[in-house]
Amino acid sequence: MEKKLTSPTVVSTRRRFLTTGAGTAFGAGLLASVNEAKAQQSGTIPIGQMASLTGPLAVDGIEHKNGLEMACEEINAAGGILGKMLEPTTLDSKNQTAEEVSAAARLLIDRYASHAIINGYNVGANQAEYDPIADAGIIYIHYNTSIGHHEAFQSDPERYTGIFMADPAEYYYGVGLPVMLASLRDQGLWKPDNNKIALVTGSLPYSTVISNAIRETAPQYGFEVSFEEIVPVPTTEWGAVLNKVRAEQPAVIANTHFFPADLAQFQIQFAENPTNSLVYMQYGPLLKAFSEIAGEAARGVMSSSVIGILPDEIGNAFRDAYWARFGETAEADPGASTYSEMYHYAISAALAGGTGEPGDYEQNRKIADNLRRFSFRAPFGTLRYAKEFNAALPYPTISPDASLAMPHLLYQIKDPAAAVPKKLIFPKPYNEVAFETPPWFT
Amino acid sequence: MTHSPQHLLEVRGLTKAYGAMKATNDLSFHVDRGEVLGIGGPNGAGKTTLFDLLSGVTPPTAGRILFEGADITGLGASAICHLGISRTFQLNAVFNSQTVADNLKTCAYFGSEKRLVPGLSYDRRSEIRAAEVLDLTGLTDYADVMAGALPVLQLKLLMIGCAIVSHPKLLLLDEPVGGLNPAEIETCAAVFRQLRDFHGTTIVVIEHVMSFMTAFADRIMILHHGAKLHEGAAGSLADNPEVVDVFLGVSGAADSRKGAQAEEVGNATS
Amino acid sequence: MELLTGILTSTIALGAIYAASSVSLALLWGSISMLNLAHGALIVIGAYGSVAVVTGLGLPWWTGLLGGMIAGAAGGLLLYVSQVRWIFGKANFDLRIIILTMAFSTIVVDLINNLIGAKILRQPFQVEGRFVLGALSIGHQTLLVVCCSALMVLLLQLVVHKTNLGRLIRAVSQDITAARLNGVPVQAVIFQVMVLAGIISGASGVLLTSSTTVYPGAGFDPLLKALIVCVLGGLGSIPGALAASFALAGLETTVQYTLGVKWGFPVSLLVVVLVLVYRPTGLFGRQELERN
Amino acid sequence: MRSMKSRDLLILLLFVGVLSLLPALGLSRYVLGQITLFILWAAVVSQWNLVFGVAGILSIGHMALFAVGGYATALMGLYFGMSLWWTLPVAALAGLLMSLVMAFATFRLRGAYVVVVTLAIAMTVYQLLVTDVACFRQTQSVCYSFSGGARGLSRFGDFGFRELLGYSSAPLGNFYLSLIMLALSILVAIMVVYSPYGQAFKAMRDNEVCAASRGIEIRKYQAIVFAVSGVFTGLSGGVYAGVIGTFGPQVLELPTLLFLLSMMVVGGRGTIWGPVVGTIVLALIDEGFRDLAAWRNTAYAAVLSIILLTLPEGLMGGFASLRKWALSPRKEG
Repeated sequence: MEKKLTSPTVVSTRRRFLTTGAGTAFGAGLLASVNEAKAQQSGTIPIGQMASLTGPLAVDGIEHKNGLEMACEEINAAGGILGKMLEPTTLDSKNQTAEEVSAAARLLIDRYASHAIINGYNVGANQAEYDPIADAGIIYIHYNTSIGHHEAFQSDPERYTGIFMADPAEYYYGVGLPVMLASLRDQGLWKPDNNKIALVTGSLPYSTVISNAIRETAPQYGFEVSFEEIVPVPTTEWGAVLNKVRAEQPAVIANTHFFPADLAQFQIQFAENPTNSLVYMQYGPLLKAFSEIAGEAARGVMSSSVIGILPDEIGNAFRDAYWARFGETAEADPGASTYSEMYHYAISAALAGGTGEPGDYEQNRKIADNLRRFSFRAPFGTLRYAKEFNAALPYPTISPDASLAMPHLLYQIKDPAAAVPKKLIFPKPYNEVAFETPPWFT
Repeated sequence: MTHSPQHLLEVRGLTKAYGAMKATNDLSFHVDRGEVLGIGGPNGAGKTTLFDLLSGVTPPTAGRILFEGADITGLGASAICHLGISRTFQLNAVFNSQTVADNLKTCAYFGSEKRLVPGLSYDRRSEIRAAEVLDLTGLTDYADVMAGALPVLQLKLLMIGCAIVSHPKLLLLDEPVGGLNPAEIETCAAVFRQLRDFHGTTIVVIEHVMSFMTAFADRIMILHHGAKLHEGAAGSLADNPEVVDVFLGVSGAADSRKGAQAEEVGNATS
Repeated sequence: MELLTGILTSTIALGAIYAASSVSLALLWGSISMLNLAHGALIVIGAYGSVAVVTGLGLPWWTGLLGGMIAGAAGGLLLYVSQVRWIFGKANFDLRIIILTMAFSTIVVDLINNLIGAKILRQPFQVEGRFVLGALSIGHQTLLVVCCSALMVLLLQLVVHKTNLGRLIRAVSQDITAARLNGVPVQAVIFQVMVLAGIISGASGVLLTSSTTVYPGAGFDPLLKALIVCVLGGLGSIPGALAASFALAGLETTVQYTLGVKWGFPVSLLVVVLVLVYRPTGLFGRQELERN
Repeated sequence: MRSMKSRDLLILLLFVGVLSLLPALGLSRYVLGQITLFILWAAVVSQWNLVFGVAGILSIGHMALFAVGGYATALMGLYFGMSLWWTLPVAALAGLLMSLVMAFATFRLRGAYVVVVTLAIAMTVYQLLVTDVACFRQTQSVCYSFSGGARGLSRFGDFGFRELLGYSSAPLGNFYLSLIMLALSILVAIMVVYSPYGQAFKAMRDNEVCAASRGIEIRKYQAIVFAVSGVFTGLSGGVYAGVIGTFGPQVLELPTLLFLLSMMVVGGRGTIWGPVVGTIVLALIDEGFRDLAAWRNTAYAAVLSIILLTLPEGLMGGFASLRKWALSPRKEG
């Protein structure tokens, strides 16, 4: 896969630089020659990925890498894309800052000549990687879960036509929560003492956007955000927040700070002296780590996801295959996303007559059109890109048709000690079990 | 208190306390123009603290310092330097990462007057003064040597040079010849004599080398526990039994009488 | 009243944790003038040591603390062997050690990431239950952490003031050249100080993560807090670090309860900066007599 | 001294000349982008070195000056739609003001206290930024805070190279702008170091009490060195924001601070060329290890440790002793 630098022209270039004695020139020259060697076509299709292989977000980054590799292996075993084999390369986007992510993107384009970038999420990238990728014209699919994608795409749909977000923006989580709460209330499953929502917001854009959306949407469904507290990331000592929340006696506590470990501490400390409030937490409780740390206290906590594997034939089959490949401690959900993105791309590219290298705008445009035209049934629902945003939309919050969107899934932790502690309780037709009043209610 | 502008420096009731310990205790004395005052005393007598107070390195707890009749108590070190009081330090206190010439230029430029907005290069006068001092101290051959790499004698000379290049009216020398051999002491002494005789600089000197002190100073003051133990003409030391007792010892007294080279009491930091 | 007890219990819990994590930093600064940015790495090593002993070997939960101490000692030893012994007393030690210890922690975090995995683990050094007395309600875990921290600080004080090693440490911290001239085996003392600091950091790692979680980056935040605490207390002063721990914890908690959680850390940082503007050597710093 | 100054100016001329020819090698956008980034880091580190290396004030929170500069540019671009060129003076001013805050906070502090307090200031700015989530402006469906919070700011405009040179050559514009910034930064460093100001700074570093007693007003010159460094660090922050196209609180995170600090210490603090050499070397190491993926940080940290363990004065100090060693036998023979 990696070519050694043995061609005589390269060596003589290096010597020439050495004799000039200027360190920079030498270094840059070396890098340049490396790029030439790497970018040579080798009859395979290079596929790139930027994922956190180190740093605090590596837990998910490793699953993103696994999902991509699993898809490539399967596709290659089935004959590749029109006979050409896929060759995935994952670069470390470390802490997912704008510089790290855009540097990795440029490297994937220039050095690996990637025909497509199939990503998980990079939270801090801030769309900084869009421009280098748009300049190269290649396909970029990610699930950054950011409303920023919509704005960036709409600012120049022509230029960003090959850039897709494979899940609904975080904003819809906030919009969806009051919808789901209202549904529980209206079905008579839950009888709230009041209409108060206590909102705890982590100081990350993801959390902030969701909290803002909850605050805006709540009144439409008869709720009111009566208390709000912003916490730094990370937060482990929740005493101050919980004391203030308890004084409110709210019907719902929504915590959008999404680190599983911090949320587990929140739940442990809440369970020590609980109020009659539903506890909804963003993302963290979906991971097994949350239930492992919080233990019994986790029972009854709710969380939601738009990229959760559905408990149906396709979803279960995928989870089993994933665990067979990477062991049962692996989290299948993040892997499912890059896996599905890759399949969707491969099919669209095959139908377009092949992949497009950087600079091949025409071919990539065909693939982008196919991605928008054909939907793909993924383990987490239907992967379909809305034309006006180049992004997936949620069901039922936005799209009333489950076959055109990704279901926004509400989970409740049923058995913290089980292999899969969370169970789907909303929406139809995916729900497996019914909502239960949390054990701490009196 | 009478106003006495004839004294260049007048110190009244100067006290510096560190907690309960008084490093300088209600000390009063004066120095006249053109005079050389020697200060002696055992380690910990408060000699260096006195210099720290006079040069503005530390503020006094009580008392007043008058220079040319003006109250300079509590002024900062740089302001006092600009008024014309310049001091040396016991330990190696030069700017190690600058050359000898640059050391002198820096001291000349910043020491001789308050620079509101310094220029981007040294003025002519500072360069002339630096050259003069190079000549006076015999450091011309070392002009481009880094100060940190100087031999002991040249280092001492540079320290003295830095103190005098700003043309101070009052020079405070803190153990200027400690650790030097007799020949080297003579080299330094020659510089001091030239300062006193040709430049009219007033000098206060702390020294343990009694032979040097008695030969050079006009008057001598002995400190003990931060207070004045003795003050008088250079030859008068051995006549005060208290001084002999706490400070000189018998052999020291003999030495001071003879004017020969004394055993160094010690140049450790007090 | 509820507010007051809330603030009080939070302060005690937080202060104990701050104290536990900052004394070893104070020890290293006070004895060998080393600003140890690998402190966070030692904390993490200790936390994983406890997990290895309890979750890995299946020993009872309370052995976790011992596991953390042993792992921390190994970490301190490694730090000594790989870095400190080569440059101690050499040019720019104070500055170089800052970046070297930073490099050391990068390597530690990477090793954990790559060999153990980035997964978040539960600290097994835990007890259930609550202690209730009227309006006062404290978790047994909090009490355990407070007691262990107090015990640890007490033991450290005993070591420093009552043992032969302590005497040598004090000799080295007062004047290294003099100590060396008087026949103190300086390198051996530094070695022991490093191991001692490792043990304390390791143990504090176990205590810290028992109220949070174990993951590779778990030491970063405590490092920052410990630095602030040590500076506020006066670098190198163990009693100062203790006082500052509780002062800072009290301030932070009060701000969290009154102004809002997000202001807790920035406000206490600002107060520390302001305190130092007026007291340049911290609350308990040695006022050194500058002599030239 | 004058000859040293001319020598350094000559080296600067050659250095900038060589760098300005780099794009002629037909570098890929990636390489050019990375070189641009490191040129800007070198500019920052050169200015940081004035405070940290030349004046010996161990401020490791210097990125706070960089951050306010970058934010000044990004905010002006975003809220007033100003051309980023016009925001640069504001960035410089912001850097200046922040530097005076730093100078005031560290006036009476020494050594490790300076290290921790400057770090604390940088962390305070960081914390205030990441917890800034109050709704300030609304676009379609999303609410943004004034400073952009942890997300940072983006889409605040650029220096116009894209319209001027077209999509494909825009990186060239950014490259040359950054190069000018670096040249300016080094030029300032040279002018300062060889002027009475530089001598006063070094005097303060070498012996503060003695410097005061030689008529150097310590606080005034501390403030001056912070101010000079602040102006150009703030300016670099502004240029950086425009060149990278996004600016967030990540520049204040400890790993970033220490990465830049290590460039200075590895190169050799207090020297003109140390920061530049350190940046080049660490940039090459960092890029060279990119293929090691998960082990990249370890490899980088290991190499950094070896350099620091063997060269107390950094690479420039190493060069100096090497030259001394190479020259000395010839003199004898």
